Amino acid sequence: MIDKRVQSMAEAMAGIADGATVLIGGFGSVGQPNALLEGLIEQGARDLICVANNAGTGHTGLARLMELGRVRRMICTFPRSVGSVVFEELYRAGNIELEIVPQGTLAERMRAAGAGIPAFYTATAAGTQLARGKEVREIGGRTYVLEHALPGDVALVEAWRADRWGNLTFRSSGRNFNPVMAMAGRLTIVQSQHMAELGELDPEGIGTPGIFVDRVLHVPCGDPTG
Amino acid sequence: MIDKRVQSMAEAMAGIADGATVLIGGFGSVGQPNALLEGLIEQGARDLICVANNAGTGHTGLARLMELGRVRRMICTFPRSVGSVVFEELYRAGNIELEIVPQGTLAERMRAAGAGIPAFYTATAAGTQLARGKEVREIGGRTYVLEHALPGDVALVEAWRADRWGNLTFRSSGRNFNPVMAMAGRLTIVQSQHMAELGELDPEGIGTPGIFVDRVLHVPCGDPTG
Amino acid sequence: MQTLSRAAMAARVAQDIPEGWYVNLGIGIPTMVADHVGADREVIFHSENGVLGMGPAPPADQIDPWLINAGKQHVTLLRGGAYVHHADSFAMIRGGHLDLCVLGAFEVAENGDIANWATSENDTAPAVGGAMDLAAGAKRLWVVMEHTTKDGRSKLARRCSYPLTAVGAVKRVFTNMAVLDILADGFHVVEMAEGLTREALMAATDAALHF
Amino acid sequence: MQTLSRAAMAARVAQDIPEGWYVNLGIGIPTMVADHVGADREVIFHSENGVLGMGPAPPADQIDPWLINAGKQHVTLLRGGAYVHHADSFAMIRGGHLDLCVLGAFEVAENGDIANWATSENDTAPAVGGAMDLAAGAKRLWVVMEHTTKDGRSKLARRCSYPLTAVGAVKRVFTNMAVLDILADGFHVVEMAEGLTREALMAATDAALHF
Repeated sequence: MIDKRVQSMAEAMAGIADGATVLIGGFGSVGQPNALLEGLIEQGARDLICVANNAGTGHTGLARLMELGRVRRMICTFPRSVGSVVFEELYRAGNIELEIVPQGTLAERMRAAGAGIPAFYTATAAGTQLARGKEVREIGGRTYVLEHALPGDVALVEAWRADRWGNLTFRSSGRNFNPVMAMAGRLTIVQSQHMAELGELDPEGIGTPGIFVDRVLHVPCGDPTG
Repeated sequence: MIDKRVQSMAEAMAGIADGATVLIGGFGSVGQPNALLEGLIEQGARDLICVANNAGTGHTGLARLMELGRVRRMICTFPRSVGSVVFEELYRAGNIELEIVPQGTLAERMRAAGAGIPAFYTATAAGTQLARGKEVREIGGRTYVLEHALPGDVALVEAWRADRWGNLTFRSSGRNFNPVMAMAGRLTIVQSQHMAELGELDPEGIGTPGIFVDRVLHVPCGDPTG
Repeated sequence: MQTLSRAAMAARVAQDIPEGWYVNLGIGIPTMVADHVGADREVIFHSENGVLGMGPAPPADQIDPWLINAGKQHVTLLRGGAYVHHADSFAMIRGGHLDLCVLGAFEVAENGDIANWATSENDTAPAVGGAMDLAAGAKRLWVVMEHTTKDGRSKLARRCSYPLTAVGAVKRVFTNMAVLDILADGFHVVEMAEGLTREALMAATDAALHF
Repeated sequence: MQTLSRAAMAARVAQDIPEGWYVNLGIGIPTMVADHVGADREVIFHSENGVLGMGPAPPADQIDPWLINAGKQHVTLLRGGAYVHHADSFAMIRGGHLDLCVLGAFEVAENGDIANWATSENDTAPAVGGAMDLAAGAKRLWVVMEHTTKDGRSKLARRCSYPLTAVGAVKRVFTNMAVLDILADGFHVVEMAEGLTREALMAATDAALHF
C-alpha cells in the first residue's frame, strides 16, 4: 500500500542535508508551512538556500532559521516586509546573501523545474538591473531575458486536505506558491490541516496530484494569523 | 453585466479570418468541439492553420474542413489515426502541409503562448529528426532544443459547464488540451454541454478561469461517441 | 489651485475603466480604485497571489483568514471568482490577459519607463514583488501617483533616475494635478485639475508637456 | 526453444515494477503490463491525456464515454486518481516525475537509442504522439518488444537504422527471448527464455551481448 503519511516531525524532516535548497510555500501568513519550518529548525540542517516570497517576519519560522545562522542565501521577491527585522539586520551586516527575483519569474522558474524546462525567456525585468548579467534575446521584436529553472532539494508545503497518495487540495489564497513548489521539490514534504480517505478528494479539483508529493504530516494548526 | 454567452453559432464564429491559426481541443473523440467545427465549416474561413492532436477522422468536423480545401497546414502529434482518410489523401497528394510536434511539446508551446513565454528549452526530440533546423543548447550537461510559443488566433474548446464570465469546468479526460488552448487563443470560443449560474462553479475547481475565454455557446451535444 | 485628494485620484482612474476589463491594482492608491468602480459596471479584479474575481474588504466579523490579496489585506471573492496557483496567476499577467494594471511609482519618464521598486542602485534589500511582471505583462499599464514628491520634485521626468521596473511600459499617468497619456513624443495632457493653469503644471513637471 | 507470448512478456515486465512507482505504459504490449501487476502492489498508472491513477478497462455496461486513455480505450479511475490538462500531464512526464515508462519499439540500440515512431526518413505523415516526451522525460525507459521482426531481423541493433525517438534513453529491454539491461558497454543479458541457448540468442541479435 502506498502511504505517504508520516507520523512524526522527525520522520517528515529525515534526510534534509546541509546546503540544501529549501522551497517554502505561502504568501503572507496564508498557506505557510509553519510547523515544518519549526521542524526544520529542530532538525538542524544548515548552510541552507531558502526560497520564499518573503524573508520571514518576527522571530519564528523562517526568520528564526535565519537568526540561528542556518540560512546562507535567500531567494525571494519581497524581503522588506513589515517585521522582516532578522533578515534586514543579517543583510545589513553582510551575513546573508540575497537574490531578488520578480514574483512571476520566481513562480515560473519553479514551475519550469517541475515541468522539465531548464530555461525559458521572459519579458519581465528586461532592461532593468535584475536582468544584469543575464542573457537577453530579441524574439518577434521584443527583448526577453533568459531565466533558468529553480529546483529545490526540498519543498515545504501547506495543504488544506491530503490523502495517503499525497493528493492535496488548498484553501482559497492558501494555494499560492504551494503547488508550484510541490512540483519543483525533489523531496516534497507537506503539512496538511486535514486528512482525507483515498477517493474523498474530487479528482476534478485536486490542486496538487500525489505524484509531486513525498511525505504528508497531519498538522491541524488552524487558521492563519497576522 | 459581463456576459460571454452567445446565442447563435453565427455569433460564436464571427470574425474568424482567412489564414487564421485555429487551435482545436479534444483528444480522441473526448472533449472535441464538434459543433464549433461544423460552425467553422459553415462560417467559411479558409487557408487555415489547424492545431490539434490528430488530423481528423471520417468526413466530419476537422476532416470535412480539410476535405473542403480550407486547411493549408496541419500542426499535430498523430496524423495517422484510424480513419484519417481525408488527411492521408491530401497529404499524399501534396495538398496539405504537415508539422509534426511531440505531444508534450505541442501542449507546452501553447501553454507558453498563454503564459507570455516566447520560447523555452526541452529535452524532448533532442537528437531526433524533429529537432532538425532548431537551435540546441547544452544546459547542465544535457542537450535541449529551443521551442517557440504557439499562439492561436482562435481556440475552439469544449467544456462540461460554463458560466457567463466564461469560467469552465471539464469532465474527466475531456479536459486534455482544452484549458491549454483556451489560454493560447487570442479569441477563445467555447461550446459547453451545460450552463451554470455565476457562483455555481466551485472556485477551487475551475479548470479554465474566464479570463481566458471570450465566447460561450451552449451546446448540449451529449456523450462522445467513437 | 485645487489638486486632487488620494481618493479623488483613485476615483478618476476608476472612471476610465470600462465594464468587462480584467484589472490588477497595485498597493497604495491603486488599491483604492476598486472602491470607485460603480455597481453599474462589472470589472474583474485580479490579485497576484492567485485570486481572480476579488471583491471588497469584508466586514470585520466576516473575515475569512485564508483570503488575502497581494497587499496581504483581507478581501472577499465575488461569485464567479476562481483560485489559482502562483504560476497560473502570473501566466495571466505575463501572457497579456490583464486588460489593465494600475501601479504607483516613484518616477515615470516621458518614454514610458517606470521606476517604482527601488530608490537607489545601492538600496539595501530592495523588494520587487510582482511589479516587474505586471508592468511588462499587462496589456496596459497606468500609473497613479502624486505629481511631485513631498519636497516638491517632479515625479514625471525626461528619464528615470531610479532603477527601472520596466522599459517603455506606461500608457497613462493619473496625478493629483493632471491626467497624461504617454505617446511616442512624450507626455500629452488629457485633463488638468480644476483651476490649475498650464504654467503651474509645467512648473511642477520636469519633462515637456504636450497640450 | 520456448519464447514468451505477448502476455508472458507483459507479465515479465510487471514483475520488475515495485509498489509505489508512477508508470506510463505505451500502446500495444506495454498496455497489457497493467493487467499483470498484482493486487498486492499499488502502482499508479499515468496516461498522457491527463489521467493519473488510471484503473483497468470497465465492464461493457459501466463504460464512462468521457474517460479514455492515450490509446483511446475506455478505462477507469482508481480512488485517489486525478484529472489534469495536457500541459500539466506532460509536466509530470518531462519533469522526471514518472518512475517508469514502458514503450514498444521498432529498434533499440546498444547505446540506448530507441526508434519507435517512423520506419523511414521519407515516411508519409509519421505520427509521434507522446513517445518522444516520454522517452526523454521519464526517470527510466524500458522497452518491451519481440526480439526480431516477422521476417527474422534483429530489433536489437548496434545502431538504430530508423529515425530516433530519443538518444541513449533505454535502460532495459524485455523481449520474447530475453531481458537485457543497457549499460555503458551495451546489452547485458539479465535472463533468457527457458531452454534458449546463448548461441541462439546471439544468432537472433544484431549486437554484442554481455552474459
